[in-house]
Formats: sequence, C-alpha cells, structure tokens
Amino acid sequence: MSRIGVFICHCGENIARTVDCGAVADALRDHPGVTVATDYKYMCSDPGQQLIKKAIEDNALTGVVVCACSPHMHEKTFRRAAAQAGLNPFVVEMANIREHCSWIHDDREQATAKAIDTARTIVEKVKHNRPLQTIRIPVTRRALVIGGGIAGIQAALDIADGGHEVVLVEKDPSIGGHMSQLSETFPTLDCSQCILTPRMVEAYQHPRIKLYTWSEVEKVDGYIGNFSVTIRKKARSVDEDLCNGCGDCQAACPSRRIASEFDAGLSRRTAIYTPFPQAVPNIPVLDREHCTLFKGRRKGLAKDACGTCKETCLKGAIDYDGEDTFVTEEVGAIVVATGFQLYDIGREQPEGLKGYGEYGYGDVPDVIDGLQFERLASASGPAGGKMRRPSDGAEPKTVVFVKCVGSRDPEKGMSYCSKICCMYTAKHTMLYKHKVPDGRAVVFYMDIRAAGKGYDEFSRRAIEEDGAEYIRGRVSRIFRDGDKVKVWGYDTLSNRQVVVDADMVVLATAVRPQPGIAELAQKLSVSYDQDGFLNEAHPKLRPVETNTAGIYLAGACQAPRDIPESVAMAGATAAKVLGLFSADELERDPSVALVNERTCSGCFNCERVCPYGAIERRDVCDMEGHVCGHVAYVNPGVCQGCGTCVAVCPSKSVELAGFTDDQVYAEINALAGW
Amino acid sequence: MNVALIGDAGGGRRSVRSTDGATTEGNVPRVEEGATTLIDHRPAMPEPLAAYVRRTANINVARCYQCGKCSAGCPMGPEMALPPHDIMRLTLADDRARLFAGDSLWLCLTCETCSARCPKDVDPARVIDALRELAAAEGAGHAPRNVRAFHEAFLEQIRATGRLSEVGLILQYKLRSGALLQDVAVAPAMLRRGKLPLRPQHIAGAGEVKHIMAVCERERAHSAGAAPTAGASARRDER
Amino acid sequence: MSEAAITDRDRAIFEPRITAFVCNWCTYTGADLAGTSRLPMASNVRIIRLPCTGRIDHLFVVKAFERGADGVIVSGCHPADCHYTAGNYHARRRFGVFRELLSFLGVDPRRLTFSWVSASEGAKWADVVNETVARVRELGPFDTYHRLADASAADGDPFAALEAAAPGAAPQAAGNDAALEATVGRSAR
Amino acid sequence: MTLAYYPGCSMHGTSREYEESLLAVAAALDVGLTEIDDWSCCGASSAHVADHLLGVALPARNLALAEAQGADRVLAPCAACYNRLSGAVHAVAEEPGMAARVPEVLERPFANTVRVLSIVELLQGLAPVIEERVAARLEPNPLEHLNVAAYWGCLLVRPAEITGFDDAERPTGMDDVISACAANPVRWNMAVECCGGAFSVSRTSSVLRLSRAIIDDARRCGADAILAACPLCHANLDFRQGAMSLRGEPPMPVLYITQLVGLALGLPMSSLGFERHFVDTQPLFAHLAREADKAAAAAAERAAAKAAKAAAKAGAS
Repeated sequence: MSRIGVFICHCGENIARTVDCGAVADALRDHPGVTVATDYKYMCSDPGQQLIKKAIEDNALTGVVVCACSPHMHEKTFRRAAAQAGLNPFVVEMANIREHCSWIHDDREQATAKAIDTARTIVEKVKHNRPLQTIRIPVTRRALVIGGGIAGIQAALDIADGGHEVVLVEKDPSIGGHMSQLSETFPTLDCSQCILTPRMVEAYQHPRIKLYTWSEVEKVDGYIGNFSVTIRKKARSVDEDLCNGCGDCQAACPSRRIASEFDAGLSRRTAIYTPFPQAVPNIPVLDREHCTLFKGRRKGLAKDACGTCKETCLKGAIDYDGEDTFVTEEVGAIVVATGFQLYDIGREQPEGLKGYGEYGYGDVPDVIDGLQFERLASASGPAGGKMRRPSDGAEPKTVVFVKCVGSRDPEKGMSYCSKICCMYTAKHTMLYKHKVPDGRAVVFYMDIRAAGKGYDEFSRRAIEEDGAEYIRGRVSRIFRDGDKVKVWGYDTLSNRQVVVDADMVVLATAVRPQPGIAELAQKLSVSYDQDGFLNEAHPKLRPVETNTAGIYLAGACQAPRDIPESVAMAGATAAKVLGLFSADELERDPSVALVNERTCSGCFNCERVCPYGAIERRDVCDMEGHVCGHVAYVNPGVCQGCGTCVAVCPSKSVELAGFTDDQVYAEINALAGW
Repeated sequence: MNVALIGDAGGGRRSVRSTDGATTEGNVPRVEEGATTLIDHRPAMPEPLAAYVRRTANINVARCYQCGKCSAGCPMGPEMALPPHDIMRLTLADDRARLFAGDSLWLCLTCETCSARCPKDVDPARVIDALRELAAAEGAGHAPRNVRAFHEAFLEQIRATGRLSEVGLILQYKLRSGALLQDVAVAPAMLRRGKLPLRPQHIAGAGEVKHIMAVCERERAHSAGAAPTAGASARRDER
Repeated sequence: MSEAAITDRDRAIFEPRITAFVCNWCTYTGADLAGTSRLPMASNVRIIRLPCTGRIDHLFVVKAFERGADGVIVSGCHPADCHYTAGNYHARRRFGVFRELLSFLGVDPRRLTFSWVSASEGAKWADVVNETVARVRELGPFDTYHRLADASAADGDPFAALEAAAPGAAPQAAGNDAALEATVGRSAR
Repeated sequence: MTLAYYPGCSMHGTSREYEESLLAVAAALDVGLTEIDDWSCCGASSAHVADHLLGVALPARNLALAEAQGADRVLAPCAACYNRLSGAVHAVAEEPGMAARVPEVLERPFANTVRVLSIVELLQGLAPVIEERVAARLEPNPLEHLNVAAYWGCLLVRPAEITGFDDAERPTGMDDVISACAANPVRWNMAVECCGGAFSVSRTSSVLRLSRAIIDDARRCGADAILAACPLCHANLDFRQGAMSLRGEPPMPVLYITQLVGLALGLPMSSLGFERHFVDTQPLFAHLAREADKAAAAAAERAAAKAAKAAAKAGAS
C-alpha cells in the first residue's frame, strides 16, 4: 500500500490567485493512497523543501507529488530534496498547476477542478513509480581522432596534453592536411608551414599520441565511453620501423610522371614517395596503383617488372608483399576532423553535379583553383614560390580571380556560401601583387564577406594598398584565346560588360566535405545534411557534439571553416572529451528502455525504429546451450529513452523506466469520470 | 485587390466581382464567341510587375541576387541600356517607367544564354518574354520600329498564308519599317541562287491558322497578356 | 441518442473532456510557454506528459476514449525537430494508419487531433486546445462505449448499440452479423 | 527507319540547299521522310515574343497533324523549328492548363505523343553507319584534311529542359558526326554563342558584330569551314559575311551538316546545292583536293622508298 505525500504550492499568488490550493489539498487528502496533503506559499523555498523532507521522514512516504510549476522548472530541486530525506528521487513527480492551469485560466472553479484532476493523475502515476538507480557506465579514457589536418592535430594535442591517450588516424601518408599545402595564411600573412610543421612534429613525438597514417577507420562498434574501433592500415610497402627516411628509393624510382596530390597536380611525383619534404612521418608510401611492379603483377606477369626501390634501400625496409592489416583500438570518445575538398568543376561530374563547362576548368591549363594557386605561391611549391603559370611557365601579368564558383549557386553547384573564399582570394591578390608588382589582379565578386577579427581590414588592404581591382559581378564565360585566357564578366556597379585578356585565372571553387564522408557518418551513426556536412547536435548550444553521445566534430567536416575556427572547434571538442574523461564512470538518467527477454519474440521492430542503434541481438540458448533464437537487448549506455521501441513492440516486451505502460494507463484511468 | 471579371458573350457593361466581395460596374471590351470561357485577371490597380511575372511565368524575380552573370554573357548586352540583370532589378522594383522607356526589352534575342547560366534559375529570357507580352498588351512597349515591324510582318505573313513567305516577309517588313532600300542589292543574288520563291505557298489549313491566331490574340487582349495558361512551368516550383 | 440527434441545449450544457498526450520536449514546453505568456484557453484539456510522441501507443488513445474522454490531442515536435531525431516520424506514420482504425472502432476521427507544436509555439498550443474543444463540443459527448457496456450488461445487442451511436449510422441493423457487416463496411469506405 | 518530316518555311526558301542535301543524305542512309501534310509555320522567332500561348499553339498544330497522320517521331532540321516544336511539347506536358487549353485553341485533338528530333540527334545516331560507308569508299577521302568548327548556336542547346540531348555548354554531337565523316572537329570557343538570329533583317548591325566574332574565332582556331545546322545561323554567317569587313581575310565557307555528310558519302555535288551559298565553297574543295594529292604523293614516295630499301636488302643478300 503506497503512502504518498501531496504538496500544493501557492507560488505566492501565481497559483493561489486562481486555484484554491486549500481545496486541492482537501480533495487529495481523501484520495486513496495519499497519506499527507498540504499546501504552502513557496514549496521551492528552503522552508518549503524542509516541509517536504520532514513529511517524508515523519510518514515514511513511498512517493511524493509536488503540485506547483512545470517539472522543467523544479523537478530536479524536489527530487534532490527527497533524496536528502532518504527517498529515491525517481518516485517524486510534479503536477503542473501553474503554467498549465493557474496562468491560463481565470475561472477559479474550473481552474481548481483542473488542478485537482492533474494532481490525482500524477498521484496515480506515482503509485506505479519504481525506485530507479542512476546508470553508471565505465569510461575508457582514450580518444580517437579521425583526420590529421590542423583540426585533428589540435584536438589530439589538447586531449593528450590533458593527460589522456589519443589515437590519431590519417588516410594520407602524412598528417598536416590542407593547411600544409597553403602558402601564407590570412589575415596575418604568416607562413602556413612555419606555424603548422612544429605542431605536426609535436603530435608525432607526443608520448600519449598514437599515430596511424595511410590508415582509415574501417568499423566502429560500441557507445559513449566504450567504443571499439577497427582501423585499416593500408599496405605501405615500407617498414615504418626499418625506414630511416633517407629518400634513396624515391631518387631511384623509375616512374616519375604521377601527378602530385600535394601540389594539386601541378608537379609530378614518383610511385614510392613522401608527399612533401616536411612530411610526418618522414616515411614513404608505395603507390601500388601507379607502381610499375604492381601494374605488372596486376597484368599477371611471371616475373616482377621492376624492383629498383627494393634494390636501392640499404635498410631493406621495402616489402612488396605486405597486405592491408587491421588493428582494433578501444576508445571512450571520438573526434571527427575529416576536413574538406574543393569542388572539382571539370566537365566530368560523378555525383550528378553539373560542373561549369563555361569556365573551361580542366581544358585550359591556365585556369586553376584556389589550392593550385596556393602551391604556385608557396616557397615549397613547384615553381619555388615564383609566379609561373602552368601552361608555359611564363610570369602571368594579368590574373583574374573568380569568387563563388560553385558556391551560392543552387543551379549548378552548392547553395551555401563557402565562407573562406572571400578571405583567401584577398590573400591571393596580395601574394600575387607582392611577387609581381607590375601585374594586375582582377577579382570578380558578388559580395565581400569578411566577418572576423581583422578580416575586413585585410580585404580592404588588398584593394586600397595592394591595388587589387575588385569588380562586382559574376563571370559568364572563360575560354582560351591564343596564349591568353578570355574572361567575359560584368561590372554591375558601373553597368558595363568587362572582357579581360588574362594570363591566368584562379577559380575560388566551393568547399565540400571529403569524399566518403557519408560512409564514415554511417559507420559512426552520425547524421549529415544534403551537402554531406556532418550535423551538430544543436546549431547554437551544442555546436561540436553530434546526436550520437561521445562523438564530436571539429573543423570543416561540419561546415566550411577557416583555420582559426577549426582550431577553436578542436579545442572545444577536446574540452568535451576531457570533461567526459574527468571520471572513470559516466552517470546517465535511468529512464531508459528495458526488454523482457522472456516475452520478446525477436521480431526486432525496436531495432528498426531505434534512432540510436541501442538495440542489440542477444542469443537464446536451449538446454544443451545451442543457440535457438535471438531476443532484443537495450544498451543502457546508448539508449536515450525516447520510448519509440516500446510503442512498436507487438508483444509489449519493452518498458521505458519512468514511463511504463502501468504508469501511463494509471494516469489515463485517473481521468475517468472527471 | 485581385478582381475576377466574369464575361458574358455580349460584352459591354457588366458587373465586376472582386474577391473581397465588393461589386462595381466596369466597361470592358466587346468579346466574340468563345469569350465566355475567358476569365479576366486584370487587376483594378496595375499589378506589381514581380507579381505579374510570378503569376504568368511562375518565376520569383526576388530570387535574383544581381550577380550579373546574365549580363556578362548577353550577346546584346553592349547594346542594351538595361541589360538582363537590370531588367530583373527594375521588375522587382516595379519601375515600369524605366523598364518600358527604352528599347532594351526588345533587343533580347531569346538566345537563352542568360537562362542557361543563371545560378538562381530566374530564367531572365522567360521574364523578358513575359514583360514584352505585357508591354505589347498595354501599348507601353517602345519596340524599335524595325524590330516591331519585323515581328508584325512575320505574324502578318503567317496570318495571311499559314506559312512564311520570306519574300513577303521582306516586302511587308520594308513597308512597315520604311527601310525600303535595305538589302535591295541582295535580292537579285538571292533569286539567282533560287532562294526566293516568289509565289507564296498556300495551304489548306491557312484559315485554321488564322483562327488560332485570332483566339490567342483575343485571349491576350482580354487579359493583359496574362492568360492564366501563359507559361507557368511546373518544373520551376519555388525553392 | 445518436450524435446526429444532439440538440443545441445539449451542446450548451456539455463540457468536452479532452485528454492530451504530448511530448516532453516540444509540446509540453510549448504549453509551458503558453502559461508563462498567460494565454487564456479552454480548461477542458488534461495533459499527459511522455518523453516523445514515438512513445505514444494507439491503445492509450483508445483507452482514453473508453474511459470517457470526448476528444484526444496527440502533439509533438515538428518533423525534423524531434529531440530524439526520429520518434515523431514513426508516430506520424502510425497515427496515419490509426485514424482509419478509429472509425472502425466507432469513434469519429474528428475527435482526434494530431498536431505539431514546438517549444516556441505557445500561441499555437492555445489554438490547438481551443479548436479541439470547439470541434468536440460540436460533435457532442462520446458515450458509445458506455452504452455499449450498458447494453452488454443488460444482455442486449452490443453491436446494435454501437451501430446506433456510431457516426453516419447505417440503417438500424437487426442481428449481430448484419450490424457487424455494416460496421466493417463503413470502415472500409 | 521512317520519320515524319517538318521542313519549316525557310527550307523551301533561303535554305533550299539544306533541304536538298538533307533529302539526298536521308535517301543515301535509307531514312524515309514523310512530309507532314498541310504543315504550317511554327511561328519561330516572332510568335513567342508576342504571346506565349500563340508560341505554343502554332507549333502544336503541326504536332497534332503529325499525330493524326500516325507519326511517333518528327524530324525538324531547322533549329528554330526544332526549338519551337519541342518547346511546345515541353510546355503542353509541363505547364498547368496547357494540355487542356491547346486542343481548345487548335480545335483539334492533341495528345502530345510525338517526339521531336533535331538533325544532330538523327545524324549522331547514324554516325556508325556513316563511318562505315566512309571507310568503305576506296578513293582517299579529301575530308581527312578538312578542319571544321561545329557551330551549334542557341536553339539546339538552350533551354536545356527543352533540348537537352547534349551538354548545354560543351556539346559533342556534331563533333561525332564530323569525325564519322573522317573530317577533323576543331576545338574552338563560339560553338554555343549566338549569331544574332532573328535580327538578321531588323537589326543587321548587331548580327554583323556577333557573326563576325564567330567567324574570327573559327579562323583563329584553325577551321577551314564552319558547320551549321540552322538556316538562320547559316544566313547570318554565310549571306551576311559579305557585309563584314574581314580585313582581307579569306572568306569562311559555311556548310550545312547534311552537306558535309553528303560529301563524306560521296554523293554528287549537284545534289548538295553548294552553288546556292554566298561564300564560294570552290576554293575550299580545291584546297582539300590539293591536300589529298599531296598526301597521296607522300604516300607513294614512302612506298617507293620502302620498295627500294627492300630491293637493296635483296641485292645485298
């Protein structure tokens, strides 16, 4: 027999004005199962809470109903109070007679009647409340960071410096990401590699950072605090322990005509290569797709067509027969920092995008994109930092920069603004003018979006000090005209068509998520938007979290981001991870689903509807211990307690703690005959 | 106030019932047979151009963000006082005066380059067509004499014979444009090459064509170049 | 008394009893907002709070009607705003089907309101409440099941009772089979 | 294969050679063309300016006729007609009310079942056949030395939702046909730029400016001739070329795509109507002949040298 205490709050005049709290107390006092019912001016005040605690102790209450404001307001308060009086907090419920009653009704009689009904329903519910224990989940205090660009490096360093192990996975041969390709960075024009390289080395040498380059995330199991990640180590063909990075193999490699990814196709590399001199680790990778030996093997040649690198390697580090290997890492949190790619606007468009035939990219060698320009401008670039155009190596005297190529273009490209182009184009004009003072830098733009500390000043400087010619209008066509590149544009401010005979054209192409982001998102069960960017849990209040607990986002995988933002996000994810790791157990609200394995028919409707993948399949064994079927099991670590599985269970074998069928029906029944 | 005017075959005076229930009397042009099917959407106040374009062509001109890509590629751009992006802007600004003042609308070749490259799918070519219809219907358009003459001559030819006799076209055009001496030198050359059949072809369906043109004309005249059917492209659902 | 026969007098004295099943994150909070904004509304609604519309079982609704509710409101987050990412979609799908079932059960579907009310839509909540109350007031009290119970208690013909009370009642059917047929037929329409 | 055939007005007038060469080529490739009986003008460059409905109704009448005459596909060689006809198909299919309104206006049944074919689609489809025939011809094909700039103009590629059988910015269909003829497609820039179209008569100055730019670019990109598939474009580029001050540059011949195919198939010159052009095509053919002879001579020389070498070898041993 339950002994329930009902406490009616006046909330000063807020409730008492329209609800006769005394009457409510009287009505509830006679309600079966209610031991005490009393009203008080401010139930949430300290004396109010004391009153409740005392009542609990005096009457050995089994449940408490506080008729006051919204549970969103004070449920925690009263549950804490009850706990202090030795009562399980989860048998305390609130009846909302303020927001849902006194504040929206003026007829005292009706309001009072409604308040009584509401109180009764909650009392009936509480009769069926069971004491619950807060769920405690063990936390593996190691983190996985996916992506070794500036965001990933920063996140890894911050977490590692915070005292926890980090596994850093990079798909390329070296960490560094796009930032390592950049020449100088806005708005300070400091050399990108000068500020990045030390961080790369630091990450490489950090005692608590375990680095997997030339590796990809294959599989992710588990849940917050307890992820188990399988990593594919792509066959490198070079023994990382033996190799001393002397570079002899590269010098010897006969196939030297492969387009360099690092130089965005502007230079050539060998089949066995380190992408760039400052690569971390400084250990080459054998590109089996282009390697003569492996081409031969694919053709099925009897003997190997080449083997030069193996012959040259004094350390005997080269191994042609190594295959991809898999390692499994146990981690408690995951930071996704996979970064971006540029929209390749050439004619061939895999994903049903239209591309820009009118811009001649891919056909006219002197029409390049932003990253290619970075390489041209970079001291470590193919032209050693001298302005040389790709076609004939001549110094371009007129360079046209076109912004918003593929951005803000719902018809042929992306509807969103790529955000970084305005700034890096301003930077490009400066870099160009500094290298070719007598040259012309012409920029076609729609708007200059330079919101950020020192950003507008920077872009104005490009115009006012360095003499970049900004023309407001989009470009209609770009085509080769002898050794010039013709650009048909329009100046919407002086209302005239503008035709420029350029020596080189730089297209600020749209920022897009990395290819394969969708597959990764599915492995992580993280949602992504129509453009493929990963979704944050809340656009304002949870910008670096995802809907999957324990997985966080840093940098351009979430939206176009510049370096400062990426680094800031990385720091934020590190803070979240360190917070999660601050205790070796994780506390969770116990209102989660629970399966009755005796009645579960194993239809797994629940598995289909669960948004969190919290449902697992458990074997059922017969007497001899042979598996004879499966039943559902809810992982309390993953379950968020929405109860969708409960509603779809045909055999009513799932219950949601705190909202069981018993409780809800009790409420419904309580409303009978009001 | 959007007024629906339900016509009876007789024409003359008839009651104008507005959507807000008010009833007024108004004079409307006489309509011939078949006109009862027509419903006049002519507003009491001149309808804002953007609204007109949206209603007739189902294009939301507000989508235009004035990037100028249309004008950049427009073959007639250099000759237009108002290149395409200005036309979009003035349509949005509802500036009939400036829009209909010059001959820009009539210099559009409908080569569709602008529409093909518009990042916002505003389809300037179609907007300009719609505006020309309106201008013509309101007598507001100042088509250059030559251009107007050409179009008139062209349609005149079809009305007359159901097909276009190029000789007839040229003659008609010369009379209308007054450009009597233009290209006279080439006629003999044309003839020599057998490119000018002097006798216009007559077809059985000539009458039928004439009738089709009559119906369309009436419909336009009767609805300010804004027949409900006029070109709402289902493809271009508002995004 | 078949619903068709409700007199204005009945409506005047009749106060509908509405049970509302709402999700904790959007609609319940929206209702809170209606309160903090002091938006007056009909007092006929009793709210039952659940974590998510996805948790709402049809049988809750049926039960509510059985226990004497004249109308039911089911309300949650807008599509795509679900606190649990997808619960409300499942709910929407289920209730689409459920409406059909309702009329089969002899309940006029107009007695069930299914709506999206976000945490910021206090005013909308007030509208949903007032509209539902007005609609149900028009429809009159829902007492089919009571008379069903009475009838069966009095060893009468339950189906006939259901028949008599159900909306758009088919010609009074004699005998279970005929009545059953009529009922099934109606649900099929 | 038999197609309904919509000539359009200019095919019987200013572009007679287009029709002549088309019929010749069609016959050679066993494509039956049945002219739509009692066809009328599609309203081409003027109707849509005056009135959208008229711009749909006029071409629709011809589609209705074709339908009634049991056709499922109609060939519209004139690019303007093609654009108008398939524009009507699109409008009736897509625009609310049109499907109902058009038959009312036409006072004819119209189910919108006919597919409109452009000349390029047709010939591109036949390219393999053409290639075969060309390869089968014994005498060295002079076209091997012909560099052609394929000129599409507007009406075959825009608007994409109406035409759309090829890329709107960089179409390739005509190049396929050129290659099939063993000629060399030139990579140039003006393939889809406008020639001034309908202003040929009413605003000649603009047409001269635009067409001039096209011809200049073709020349700069090394074209011996421009290939057209549109009477309007042809008139502007060929007939108006005389009026352009070409600064002593040699005139640029403008061929119809069907004429090129006719040449490739070795059809009698007389059937292709080159004499109707304003820009004389004889110099071009002379040039091609010379190139062919040169090539032949070179080949002979090589053969001789080879033989000599062989002989020497034989002598030595």
